[in-house]
Amino acid sequence: MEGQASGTPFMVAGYLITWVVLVWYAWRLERRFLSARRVLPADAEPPAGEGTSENG
Amino acid sequence: MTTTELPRFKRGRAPLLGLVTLIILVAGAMAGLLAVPADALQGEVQRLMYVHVPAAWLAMLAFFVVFVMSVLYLIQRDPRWDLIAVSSAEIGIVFTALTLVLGSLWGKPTWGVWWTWDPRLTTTAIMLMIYVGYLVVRSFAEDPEKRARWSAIIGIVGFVDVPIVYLSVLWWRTLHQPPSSPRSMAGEFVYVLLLNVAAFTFLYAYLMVRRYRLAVAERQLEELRLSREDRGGR
Amino acid sequence: MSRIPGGEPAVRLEGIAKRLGWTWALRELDLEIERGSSVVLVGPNGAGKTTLLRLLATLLKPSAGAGEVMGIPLQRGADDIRGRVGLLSARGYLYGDLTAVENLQFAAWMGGTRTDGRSVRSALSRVGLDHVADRRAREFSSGMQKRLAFAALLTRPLELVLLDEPYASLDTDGIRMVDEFVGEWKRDGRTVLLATHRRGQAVSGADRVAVLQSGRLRRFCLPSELEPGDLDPEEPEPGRPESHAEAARG
Amino acid sequence: MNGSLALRTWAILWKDMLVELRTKQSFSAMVFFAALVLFLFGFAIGPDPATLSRLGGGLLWIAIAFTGMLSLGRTFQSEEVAGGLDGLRMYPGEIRAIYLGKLLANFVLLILLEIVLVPVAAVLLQLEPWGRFPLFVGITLLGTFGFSVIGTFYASLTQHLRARELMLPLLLFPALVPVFLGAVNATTLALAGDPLDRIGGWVRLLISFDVIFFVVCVWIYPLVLEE
Repeated sequence: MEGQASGTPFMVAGYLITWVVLVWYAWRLERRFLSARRVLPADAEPPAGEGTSENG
Repeated sequence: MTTTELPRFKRGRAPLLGLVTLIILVAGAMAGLLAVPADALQGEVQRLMYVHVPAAWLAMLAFFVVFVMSVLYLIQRDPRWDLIAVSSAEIGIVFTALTLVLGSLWGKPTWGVWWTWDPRLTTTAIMLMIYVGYLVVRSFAEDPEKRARWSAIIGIVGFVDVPIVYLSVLWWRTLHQPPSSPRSMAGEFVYVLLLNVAAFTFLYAYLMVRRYRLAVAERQLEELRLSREDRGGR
Repeated sequence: MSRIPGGEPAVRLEGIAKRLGWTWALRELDLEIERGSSVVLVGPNGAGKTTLLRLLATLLKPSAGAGEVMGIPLQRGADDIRGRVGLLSARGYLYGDLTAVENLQFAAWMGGTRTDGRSVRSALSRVGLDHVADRRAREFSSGMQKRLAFAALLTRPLELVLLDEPYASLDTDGIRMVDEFVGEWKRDGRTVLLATHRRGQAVSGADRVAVLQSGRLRRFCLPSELEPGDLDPEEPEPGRPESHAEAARG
Repeated sequence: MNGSLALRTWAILWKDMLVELRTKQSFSAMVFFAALVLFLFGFAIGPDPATLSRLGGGLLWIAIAFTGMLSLGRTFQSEEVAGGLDGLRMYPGEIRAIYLGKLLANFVLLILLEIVLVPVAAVLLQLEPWGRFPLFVGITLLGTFGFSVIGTFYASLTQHLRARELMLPLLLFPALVPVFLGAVNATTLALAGDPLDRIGGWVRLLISFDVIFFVVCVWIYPLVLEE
């Protein structure tokens, strides 16, 4: 097949994209979590009045 | 009363899991890139299989988890199942999209086209649309209970639909030309592929832990904001 | 009516709470209503009157707590409860493109009675609408629509009648009609729960008055035992008003 | 109890058909819209009769799907005008009657649409459905039923969402792929005379889809309307 020579860049691109997506997604999860955490009080109480759960 | 009792996250074992995942991932990539020879027919591009197939596997696993969690949620109505489901759906969408891109990159040099109406490819694309619908519905529903219930229903109906979609596209294709499929492989190729599948399974576990933590935090945030509005608003 | 056995109360609620969207429309509500009695439910807008009626009609599932209607548990027996309970909603649920007769025919069928036109027309004449039986509901005034919604209740055999703001948009004749129906239902041994924010006439005729405020039962007593503050709570609503909760349902 | 389920299903069908009959213009508008879609296809594809009749089955089903989408959105909006679905939910017995009634109403309405649309399509696209007419009718019924089963379900699910006009097609069209493929291919084969006798597989696909989704949707429906 003519793929022998011309296929390599596609392969490299595939691996690169995979790793970029992985790192990007993991990093984004971390960022989103940290920014949510910053707004939450240190140990967020559940909203008043709705204290503890009954059905687990 | 019945609000979410959501877990608090302390410094857990997630970093360890992350480290293990990273090691296996790197090992898998090295094995795929260096340890095995290039395919006799397709050449270097065939190495894409070691990421393409595991990514597809991860996506299927993620959507299966969405299905199971949706059923569990509808039976038990525990908000945690809903948060696990949405976490899994989002990860599944990321990896479905990745699978499609990788398939496209693989398809161009081997088939000569970026896209072909191959049953697997087509079904994957439709699956992506189904679960994007799942996420979009969630963004349009404000009531957390309804959001959870409606998306759980979509998670179930969508999952039932996927095999039927696959079957229908398969039939549709066989009418025109036989579906293309990877040739059977032997020996070392299989081991390397299995190693990469294992790596992506670990990756799924790690991302789920992180995404679920985020889902809980966002949910707490939402609850907090609205209860403040409730008290202070009027 | 002999077909209604004595024994358990018409309504029994224990620790009922209902969350609509992000607000608690009902909180820790305990309530027991005897069979064959009439209860008037009062309270400002947003106190949870409509939510309570919808919950008793099994249109809402309680978020917490337990309850029985006619001895049937709310959680499991919803399909049966709906066979014994009728709700007159402020919204009417009438189809403008259908005539009065057709609206009633539909209500009767949906209630499970294979009715002929005769019983439908007799229900219409009881609410004083027989002269417009074949006109479309769209052309009716709001008072006439209210009467038509009342007639829909009459097509079904009911043990508990829930009336949400039945007096709204009715003329004096209509108001008298409502009171007569309530009296008649009571004589038949049925239970009536009537929510209104107009006090006066309805309250004094009732067996019991339930005062709701912010989703809690503030008082449940004889009409004579009401205290001045009960009907006119001065303090503003801490919870979000019901209109918001209703909007959030969407 | 089953008798009353049938009675209430019938009541909803009767009521919706009566409302439809009273507001004739909406049905005419539907027919007109479907014909318009066919016309646009004609312009897009060009006047070559061979091409038109080869694509005829697909075009016909696209027109049906688009028009059906619009009418699905209306089924539950009419309840909203009357005061909301509580008006149907407050009656005794199983909630499923609402789904069954609305499903049948949508199905009947679409069939009525198709009765008008098929002759129009036959003329505009130069189709010849008359050769194997019973088969053609059977396929159309199966496809329309599948469309109604899942369409009614998702219309009910999305009716309280913001942006429901957008959400309904977004959920519906991916889920519809099997019905669409089955109906289009079976119809095309039926129109072409099916020389290789391949139509059976598509008909079986349509039947399986209809049965599976009918069961799933009926079973799960009470959860959709819960409050």
